[in-house]
Amino acid sequence: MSRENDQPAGWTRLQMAERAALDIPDGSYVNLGIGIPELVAQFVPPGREFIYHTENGLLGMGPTPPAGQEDVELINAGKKYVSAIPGACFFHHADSFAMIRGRHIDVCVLGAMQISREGDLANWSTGEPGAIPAVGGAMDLVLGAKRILVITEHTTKSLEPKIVERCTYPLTGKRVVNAIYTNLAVIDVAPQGLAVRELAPGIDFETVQRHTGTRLLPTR
Amino acid sequence: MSRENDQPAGWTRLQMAERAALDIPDGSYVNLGIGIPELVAQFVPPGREFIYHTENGLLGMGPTPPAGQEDVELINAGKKYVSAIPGACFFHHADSFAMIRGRHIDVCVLGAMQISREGDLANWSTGEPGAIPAVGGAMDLVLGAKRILVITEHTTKSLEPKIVERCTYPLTGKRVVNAIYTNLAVIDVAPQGLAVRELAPGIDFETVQRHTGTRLLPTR
Amino acid sequence: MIDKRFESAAAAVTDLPDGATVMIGGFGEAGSPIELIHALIDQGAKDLTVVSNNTGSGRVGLAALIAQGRVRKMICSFPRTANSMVFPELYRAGRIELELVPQGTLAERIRCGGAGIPAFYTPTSVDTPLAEGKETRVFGDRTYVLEHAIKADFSLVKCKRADRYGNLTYNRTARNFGPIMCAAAEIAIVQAADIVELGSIDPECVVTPGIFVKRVVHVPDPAHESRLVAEGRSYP
Amino acid sequence: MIDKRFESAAAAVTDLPDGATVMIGGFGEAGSPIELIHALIDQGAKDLTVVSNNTGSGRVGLAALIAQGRVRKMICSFPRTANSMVFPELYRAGRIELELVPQGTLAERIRCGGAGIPAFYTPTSVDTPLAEGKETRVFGDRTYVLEHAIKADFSLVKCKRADRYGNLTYNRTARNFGPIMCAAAEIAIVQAADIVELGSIDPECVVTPGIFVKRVVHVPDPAHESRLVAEGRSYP
Repeated sequence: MSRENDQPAGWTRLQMAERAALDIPDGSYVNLGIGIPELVAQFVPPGREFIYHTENGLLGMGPTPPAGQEDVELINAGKKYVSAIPGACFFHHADSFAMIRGRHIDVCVLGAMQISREGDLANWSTGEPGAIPAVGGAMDLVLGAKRILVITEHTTKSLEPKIVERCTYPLTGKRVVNAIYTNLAVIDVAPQGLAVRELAPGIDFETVQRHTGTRLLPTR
Repeated sequence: MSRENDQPAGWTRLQMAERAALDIPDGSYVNLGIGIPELVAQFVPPGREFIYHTENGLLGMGPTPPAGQEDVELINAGKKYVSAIPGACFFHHADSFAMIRGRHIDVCVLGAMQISREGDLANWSTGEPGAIPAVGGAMDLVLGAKRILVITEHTTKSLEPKIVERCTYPLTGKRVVNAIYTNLAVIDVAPQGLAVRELAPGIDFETVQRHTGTRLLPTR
Repeated sequence: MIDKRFESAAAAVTDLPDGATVMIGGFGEAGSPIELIHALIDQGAKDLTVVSNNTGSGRVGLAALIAQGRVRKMICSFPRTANSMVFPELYRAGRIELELVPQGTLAERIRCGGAGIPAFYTPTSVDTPLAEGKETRVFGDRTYVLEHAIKADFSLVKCKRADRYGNLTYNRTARNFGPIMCAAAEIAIVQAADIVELGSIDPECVVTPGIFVKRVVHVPDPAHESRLVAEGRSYP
Repeated sequence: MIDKRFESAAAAVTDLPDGATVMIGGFGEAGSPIELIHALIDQGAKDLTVVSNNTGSGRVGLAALIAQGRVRKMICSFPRTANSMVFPELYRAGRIELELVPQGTLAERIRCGGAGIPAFYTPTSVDTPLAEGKETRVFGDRTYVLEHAIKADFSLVKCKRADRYGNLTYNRTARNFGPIMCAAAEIAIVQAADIVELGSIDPECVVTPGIFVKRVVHVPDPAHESRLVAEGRSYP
């Protein structure tokens, strides 16, 4: 993946997904958002078993089926073909969101447009006039899942920080994010502020801070 | 069935059930309360098909199974053994009461302790101190089913009227009864009052009126 | 005798009036009742309010109904998807209304519509623009938004198997909004790939009890929306 | 690896604390998890709030738990049934509290507990003593009562078949409160007559998805409450 000259590389998208997967405990029920979060499914750490929930009515979502075995009626929330593992089950939308809203999903991994110092998340709309707003299940997920992990490039393509003092885009949820996995660092949303827990190889704290729109707490 | 000397006989319990069944349209979804209402199931008029709902999770309830074929886990709301017809289905309690509260049940046939001139029904508690109150699904049924039929002896065993100006027992629901089937008459709860629609053989209007605690409108 | 079978999709939708609220099942193309929607296009009802998770793709199915100018308002959670161009065009031109509802709130509003619950509280959308103007209330230590049930005059739903009582089963993630939309409609019309004898569906495995279904139409080989879109087809 | 199987009913209930709110499945004896209840009697937790449609019969199962003085409060719709004498005795003696809830409201309050809905409006009980002191509100032309969700620390549920993920199917009308009680509990403990391999239960026919279940105990030949009562048995 090519990056602008002055943006440090750090982790690739796959490595970001792998890093996030490491923080998901064995036995978790996990909902993966569209985009980079979908890659997390490739990195179940050895000895762990996760069960993937997709909000369109499947618990026990399995990998993309082999070519020719796709069923247009077996898809994920991103409308991509998936499979069902042994032990899977299907249910309707009200039951699916009962799982979400009722706090039965352990971990939800989402993409982001902006994350604030306090863990506010904006990931559904730029709020621009003329844009077609579309929210899907994001607002249900951020308030329903027990733990919200965000995977995102540390900045926009034009190097604007995505981790900011205060979100300028319309919110998906307030104080909902628990941890952020970017190409530069792993950052926890802690009571005292955004705490850098881990740096990508070759990345120092100052670099991460320079690409961030709010003050970070240094690596412990 | 023996009656007090001065109580006119009129219809038997089975005839009351048969008379009520005649007023249930073809294709109805019907919930039958405990007691005399259960007898309605024996009198499906020729050419009609009813589907019986029992609130403990069965649509398509069939008759009592032959001896030796009972399943303690296939029962009706009165906890009696029943069967399931071809085309039946099982569901959980929240779905069952969604059918009731959501106004999907066409007809509910219930017993009564008192019915008022305006169609108020009391059938769950005498309100006496020391009595153990028990309501079950009655309050859901009277407000949920599209049409409420009551089958009851016209008076108590001590000849107190059950059809009264105003219920003295705690209400099950207000203005909920559509029609009353007693041993003496069929009575509609009409906007202008309680209208005697039909008299049992050998019973005249004055006799019905004499055993009723509120003014009746004569047979049309 | 109870027999909810109708001879054709056309026969099943004849009495759907102008101005009706119509729920249309499906999540993307999975569960989208494309033959019933096309019958509704032929039938001509207009000024509709449509409740559906998406707005269709290409120029077939729901997107075609919208393209015909027959939908006054969409109530949905995700009006733009891959290959959806009809709705965005009309929306930008101010020719169609949109009520955007978070997906779980949409599902619960529909479920409550069928279950006789007029309103409920949910945490979803609190502190976001989608809660603006809505009543909020604190229970325990959290804030919730009051949301109202949605009911429909008609629902159009696709299932896999039906019997003459209207008992239904679905295929995999095509189940999605089908069961709750059947219950929330005055008249639920269902297209079924198979119609089977009473008793053929295991009573433990019925997903939509027949009480929620009014009409069943046999559509043995339903079209795939994505295939029609890929072929550039449009309807009518 | 996800394996929710516990070796015994006793092992599954060890951490149920005094003062807990416990939902117990069943409608009459259908679905009553009698072996789990007996394990709870042996375990000793007291001062319980029990949510169950009835109060048991004879001196076994739920009635035995109540007879032991371990239940502070019952939340139920129908506390007296044939052969139920334990609850009436204690209730008349003022030794047990009762919150009487219409059956459909009870079911919906439990469902909402599992679905993250803190409160909802229902027409049921309006204008009756059971609505006294409750908040009412008019929507459209009808009056509704505000009702609150019920959640439990533990649920005890009986099912027919389970796998190691906790996916469940039930037997006929023994399904009743099981699915919603599993979802409404922090820890749902289920006794299953059969435990089967993953994939043995058709994914279209799973009634309770495993996400709602924490512990599964194999009870291959569960007792019939009515038979124990007829034999005059008591527990312990």
